[in-house]
Amino acid sequence: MTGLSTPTPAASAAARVRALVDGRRRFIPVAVSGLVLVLLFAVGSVRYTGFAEPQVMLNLLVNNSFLIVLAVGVTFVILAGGIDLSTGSVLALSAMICAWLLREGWPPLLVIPVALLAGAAIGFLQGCIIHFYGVQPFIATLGGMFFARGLCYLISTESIPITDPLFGTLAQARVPLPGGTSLSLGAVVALAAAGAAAFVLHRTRFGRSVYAVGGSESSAMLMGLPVGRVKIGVYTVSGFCAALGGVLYTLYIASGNSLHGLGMELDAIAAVVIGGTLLTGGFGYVLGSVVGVLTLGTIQTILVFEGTLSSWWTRIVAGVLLLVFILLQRALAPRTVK
Amino acid sequence: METAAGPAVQMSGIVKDFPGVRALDGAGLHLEPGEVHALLGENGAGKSTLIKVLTGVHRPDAGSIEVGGRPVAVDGPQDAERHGIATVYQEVNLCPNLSVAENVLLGREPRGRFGISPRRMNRRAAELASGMGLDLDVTRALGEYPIAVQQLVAILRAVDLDARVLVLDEPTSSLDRDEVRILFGLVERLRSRGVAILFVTHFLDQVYELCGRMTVLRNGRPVGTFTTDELDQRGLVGLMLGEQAGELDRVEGRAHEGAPPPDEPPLLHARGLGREGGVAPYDLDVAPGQIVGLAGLLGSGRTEAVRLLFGADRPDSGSLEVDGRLVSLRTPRAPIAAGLAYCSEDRKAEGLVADLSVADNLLLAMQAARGWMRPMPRKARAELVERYISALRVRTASPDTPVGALSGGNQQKVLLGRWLIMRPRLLILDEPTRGIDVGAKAEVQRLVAAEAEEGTAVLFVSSELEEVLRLSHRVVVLRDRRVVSALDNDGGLDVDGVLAEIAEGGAR
Amino acid sequence: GSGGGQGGQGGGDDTIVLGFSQVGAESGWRTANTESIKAAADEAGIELKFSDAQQQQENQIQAIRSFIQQDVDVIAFSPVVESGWDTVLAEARTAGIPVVLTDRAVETGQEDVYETFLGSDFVEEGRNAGRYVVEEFADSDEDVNIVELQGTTGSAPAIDRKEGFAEIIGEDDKFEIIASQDGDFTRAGGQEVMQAFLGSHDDIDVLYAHNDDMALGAIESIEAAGLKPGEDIKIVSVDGIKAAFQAMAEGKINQVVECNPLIGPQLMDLVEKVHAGEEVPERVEVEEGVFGQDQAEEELPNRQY
Amino acid sequence: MAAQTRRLAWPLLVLVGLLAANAVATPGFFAVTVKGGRLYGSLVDILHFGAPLLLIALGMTVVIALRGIDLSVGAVVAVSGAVACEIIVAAGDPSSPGAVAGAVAAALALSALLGLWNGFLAAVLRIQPIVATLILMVAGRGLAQLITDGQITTVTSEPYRGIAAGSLAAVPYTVLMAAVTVLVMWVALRRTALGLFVEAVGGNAEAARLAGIRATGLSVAAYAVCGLCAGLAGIVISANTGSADGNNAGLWIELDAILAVVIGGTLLTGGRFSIAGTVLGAVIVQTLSTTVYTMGVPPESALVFKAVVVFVVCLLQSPRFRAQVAAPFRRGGPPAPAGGAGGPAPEEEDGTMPTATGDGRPDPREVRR
Ligand SMILES: Nc1ncnc2c1ncn2[C@@H]1O[C@H](COP(=O)(O)OP(=O)(O)OP(=O)(O)O)[C@@H](O)[C@H]1O
Ligand SMILES: Nc1ncnc2c1ncn2[C@@H]1O[C@H](COP(=O)(O)OP(=O)(O)OP(=O)(O)O)[C@@H](O)[C@H]1O
Ligand SMILES: [Mg+2]
Ligand SMILES: [Mg+2]
Repeated sequence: MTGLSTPTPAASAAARVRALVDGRRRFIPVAVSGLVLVLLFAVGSVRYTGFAEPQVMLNLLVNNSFLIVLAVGVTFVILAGGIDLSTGSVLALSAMICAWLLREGWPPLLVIPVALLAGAAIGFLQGCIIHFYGVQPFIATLGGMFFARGLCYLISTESIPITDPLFGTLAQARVPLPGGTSLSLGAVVALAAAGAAAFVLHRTRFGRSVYAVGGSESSAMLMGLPVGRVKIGVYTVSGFCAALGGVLYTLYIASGNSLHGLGMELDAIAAVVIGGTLLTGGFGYVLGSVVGVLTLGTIQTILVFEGTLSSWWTRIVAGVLLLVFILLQRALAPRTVK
Repeated sequence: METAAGPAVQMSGIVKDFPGVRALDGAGLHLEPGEVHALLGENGAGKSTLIKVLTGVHRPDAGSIEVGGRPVAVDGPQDAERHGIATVYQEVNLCPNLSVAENVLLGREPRGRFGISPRRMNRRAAELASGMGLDLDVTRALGEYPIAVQQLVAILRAVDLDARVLVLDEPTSSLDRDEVRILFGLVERLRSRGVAILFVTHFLDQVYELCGRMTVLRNGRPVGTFTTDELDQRGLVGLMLGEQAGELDRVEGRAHEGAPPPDEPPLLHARGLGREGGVAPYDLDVAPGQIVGLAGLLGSGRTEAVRLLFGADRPDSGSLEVDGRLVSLRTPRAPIAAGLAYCSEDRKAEGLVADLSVADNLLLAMQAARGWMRPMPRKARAELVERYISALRVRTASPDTPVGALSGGNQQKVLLGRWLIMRPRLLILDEPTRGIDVGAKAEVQRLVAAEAEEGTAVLFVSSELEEVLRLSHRVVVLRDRRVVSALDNDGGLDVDGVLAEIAEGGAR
Repeated sequence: GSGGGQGGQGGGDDTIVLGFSQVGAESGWRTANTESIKAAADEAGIELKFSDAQQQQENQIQAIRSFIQQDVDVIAFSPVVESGWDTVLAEARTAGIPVVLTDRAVETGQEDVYETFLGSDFVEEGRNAGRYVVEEFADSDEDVNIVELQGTTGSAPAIDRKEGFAEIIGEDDKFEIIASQDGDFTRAGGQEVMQAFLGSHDDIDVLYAHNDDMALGAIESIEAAGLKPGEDIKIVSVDGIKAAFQAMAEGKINQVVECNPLIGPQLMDLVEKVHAGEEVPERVEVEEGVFGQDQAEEELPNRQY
Repeated sequence: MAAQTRRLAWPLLVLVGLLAANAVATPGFFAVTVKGGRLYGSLVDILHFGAPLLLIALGMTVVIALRGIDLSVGAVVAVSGAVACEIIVAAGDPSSPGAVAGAVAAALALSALLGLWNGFLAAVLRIQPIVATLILMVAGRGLAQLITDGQITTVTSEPYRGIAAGSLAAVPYTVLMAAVTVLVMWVALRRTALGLFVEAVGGNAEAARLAGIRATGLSVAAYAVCGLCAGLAGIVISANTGSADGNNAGLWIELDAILAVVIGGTLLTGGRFSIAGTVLGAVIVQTLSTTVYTMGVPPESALVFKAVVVFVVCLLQSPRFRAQVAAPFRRGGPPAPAGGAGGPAPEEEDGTMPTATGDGRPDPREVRR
């Protein structure tokens, strides 16, 4: 009656398919990223013996568990229109705190919460600086990056090995899967974190507000959403995730070292963006970030399996694979991202 | 809802300073439960600012606010909602990346066992929409809808808040008469439930139809509060505009006299221009000095049609000739070079660069046409800016003020000025009078008519049929994204005639 | 021998498959190290699977895992950092693949996770540099002011070379390190930090650089300050790259403590022995020396990198 | 413009503070002498070593103003130095000015080309800038090492070394080069309409396109200029040590450059930019590292020190922070503010905050509390 009625579904099947795709437009980038990842993997399997084994695929998760957790945290921040450069350093700091406190004889069950708390606290402080004082996220978290890394150095410039039996047990713990394969505890935790994040983002008010703030901060404010809480919240989540990544990293590597996770913040951001999340905020999925991490992991695996590349060709090929991935993604999903 | 004793809202002595301007200077407001109250004033008078002070977006420099008889310090929109104040702001302030349903229900989503239930949310939003006579796919992203629909969604959101006070800042600027009817019905229902409604608009007819009392602001100062019975339209305009009111008389009635110019070869000659999923291929001729109005309902494709002409969207069929010469429509650059100008309907997203100054925004198109190598000489620049600011009566602290700090109507004037400065041969105006006050609207209409008189061809899109009829020599009617007919406006045409054409034209 | 039974390439014929995980290519020293290993593998008829970790431990762990997956005969690697290898080394042992470490050792709580370690002793290198300084200033009874250009903060060579040096000069308190900063192992870093040292101290007697590149950078700054490197300020550095010998021949560096990257032949020898199941010593030192200005001229042609 | 100068006042204050701290720690800090026909002293060092950073930050400013970002500048630095050095080494006579000029030209051309490539990916194919340039960031260093065969190539060419070591009227070439680039950028952006176009496209790309500005072309050009600047910085860095280090040259300089740009008040969200701010930002960043060296901050606390200074600079730029810091002093002082009328004091202090208009960024979209 108002002339606003949507056009009646066109008769032709083609139109119906288009309508179907249309309605799910926002999933296209993620779907395409997943597809390209599968392609990449398929090429690897054809090329290298031993590549297509189930355990190799699972190892992608095992080897990148901490990066998945990092990327999950960064997803929150990027969705809210911010950026977090401190994650790599916070990961190192968390690992460092674990190693240091264990060496000091703290009980492991106390050490882990302390490390997580420290990460969340750094994230919280960054969030406060960004929200209350209007400091640009890039700078605030760059400062946080220096700060966390600096704290690592202050704790110790030397590597601290972890000999705690509980950490050892956790590190060795394997969740058996059919076909003689298994996942490490870290990988399971990472998947759980991703699942929890997806739940929070899609099924809670906080999560939806994250998208809203990313879509338009001033609108979100005028819509009566708690913008401040959301902004501080996402950085806290990111800090927490980085610290959790650090704990997983200690399981993986059994030591704290002030040089751990150098440049990992960029890997995390790249993974998120590769997964189809827009850096301008408000658009993307946790699943995409996981796909992004697996993509980076697959590229790394291909490089390892190649086995003949010199150091510089390794880098060039890594860049080229990234390019191929992105171009394929672009070609397969035209006109989805404005 | 508690039965509040005393006024729903009482603001008095509000002062608000922005750098360089005192936006409010002792302004006040008295809202009773169960009344529809108009807030009036010319562009930049301080209406939106007063509203933002009420909802806590701006903190007043002085003055007091009482809600439901109790003094309050409103601390932001969230707090305002807690005090029972729901607001639709002037610019659409929603999240384009979220679905329509979410925009309506964000912050109070229905929850199921596993957190928010999208199913229930969509159902609820669809109910609300259809309750307002809207048939929308609520799962689609809001950004996919044109601005008018977005405005309706904003209203839906506010209405659903179930508030004691509903503030509507120019809710009807993008709507056509059917939507306005629905909105009015809704407002009436709320009013009878005892909700106090504050209504800002530049359509005075709507004020007299809907409101009981009105408060007039001028230059941030209160002029007074009147009932609609004690003050007629003319008197109201006089109060709003002050000494300039006399000018209004000149644009009452038809903007131009006499018949359209004699049949010249068309300046603009479009054949089969169309775009898949946009507007069906159409033909259009516009002669120099001719004003062609585009009429149609919301979403009928007017905007899409004119965007093709300008290369704002790339057409996938058809051709455009200007003066017999083929114009490439890959980007707007060739059409601009051929003398076309396009004033977009969405000034926030497609028109102005909010961070740049008024002067820079005014001169942007001209500078782009001159190329980067030839910056405008400082003096010529200042002169032009000065001329157009005063010609369009842009209220700004200085030409260097960022355009984003201007009131909505003044922003619209700047956008219009950008293209008038170009002295185009064909001016495409998409809703150019959206949100500008009565005085300025008359001014714009006069300007358009004057331009046409001097030989500029004009394509005029407006949701206000009266305006279209008053200005154009010819009216092109669109429906369901196709051109259905073209009518000569030679005296025999009236609003009802066009409405009939919109409703059933092309059915032949 | 090759464990596992997934039909990898290693088991069947008698070419040995060696998986080698390199730290990266962060310096000329490292590149020479890589080249030497590749050339030696070629020579020895060993099939080399090479993987570059780009200075990241997790990449290296991943590489070792994939070597296990690909069922190589022997795994060798230069650890990025010393700790954190227990898990993956245990995996290698379970798969029955022997591991040889190069360049630096790992700290581990477990026994027998690797067969042998072939590499330099960074602490000893630091001591050697210290011994030079002590010797050089043996006759002087004035205070000796030393500035130190450290390697990347937190890296093993930086920590060890600092420690070894401090241990020797600490024996006499006329030696004092008046400034010590991170020069990041690069020429640019060395140059910039040295310039700042020169600005804030005007009584520098000795420069100790944790690697040659930083020393070379520092020489630029010393010259720009109008001083003579090697005379006004004595310079001792570690590594022994060609450019450093060149500078030493020109009298700009006084002492170079060699840290030899050309371990390829020694490594292949060990790999063959390990593969054959022979006994190997737990630790094999790389052959390296200490060179002064008098040897520079004659040693220069022998420098390969 | 007044607002802009006012905004730069606080970073300037931090710079002055840093310099003063240095002067206290090192008595001769401000001394500038002439050594070997060239100005010499800590202040000159800051400018000399800060020149590459400044060059990169200038290019980055334009890219950022256009809502982009370029992570590959560090890699381009490495490539540029590698190309120049390899060509010089391969030349018959490395010391001939002709060979050096050719090498530098080739390196700069390649850098611009790499920038163009970034621009193509980011602006034409519309890949998000951060990943688009990440590709070159990863592959570029490999390319540089491929060119140098993984070695640090040393050149012994007087003219090439002269690029960094030489001076004109005692002013080091590097400083002159940076100054000239600043001037060229300023003229190109502020004396023509380019700056306006950049700000328009960065502020609202769609509006700029509809106004007839070639947004895509502009962005591509900006990336190319950024590449060129990085290439020039690469030459300076490489000439400084007379060597090309594919792995380490310009490592992490992209972060420092972005930091400099942002300290200078340019928003990462695009739009308005400030060249003067970028210059100031770059000088602050460089002074910061020099301070660490001269004051003898131990390497393990250097990063914390840097973080603290970065936070101080940022926080000082926030009016709200200034108000909060000032509040206790003001309240303690004898002329207490006339209370009563406008509510509690702290609220009044930040009363201008919500629209951020008090500080030169009057953007109604950024309504913030
Ligand atoms: N954020 C701001 N910063 C600076 N000045 C502002 C800001 N918001 C509004 N102003 C100024 O305050 C005055 C009042 O503006 P306001 O938006 O309240 O007018 P209005 O009555 O709503 O006009 P319109 O009918 O055009 O919407 C104008 O002069 C405007 O320039
Ligand atoms: N109810 C609706 N459902 C879906 N899409 C709609 C609806 N109404 C409008 N649209 C969108 O509107 C576009 C056409 O609107 P356009 O803006 O061209 O119309 P218009 O006549 O200019 O209307 P307006 O007055 O809103 O500017 C179509 O592309 C369509 O996607
Ligand atoms: Mg208004
Ligand atoms: Mg329209």
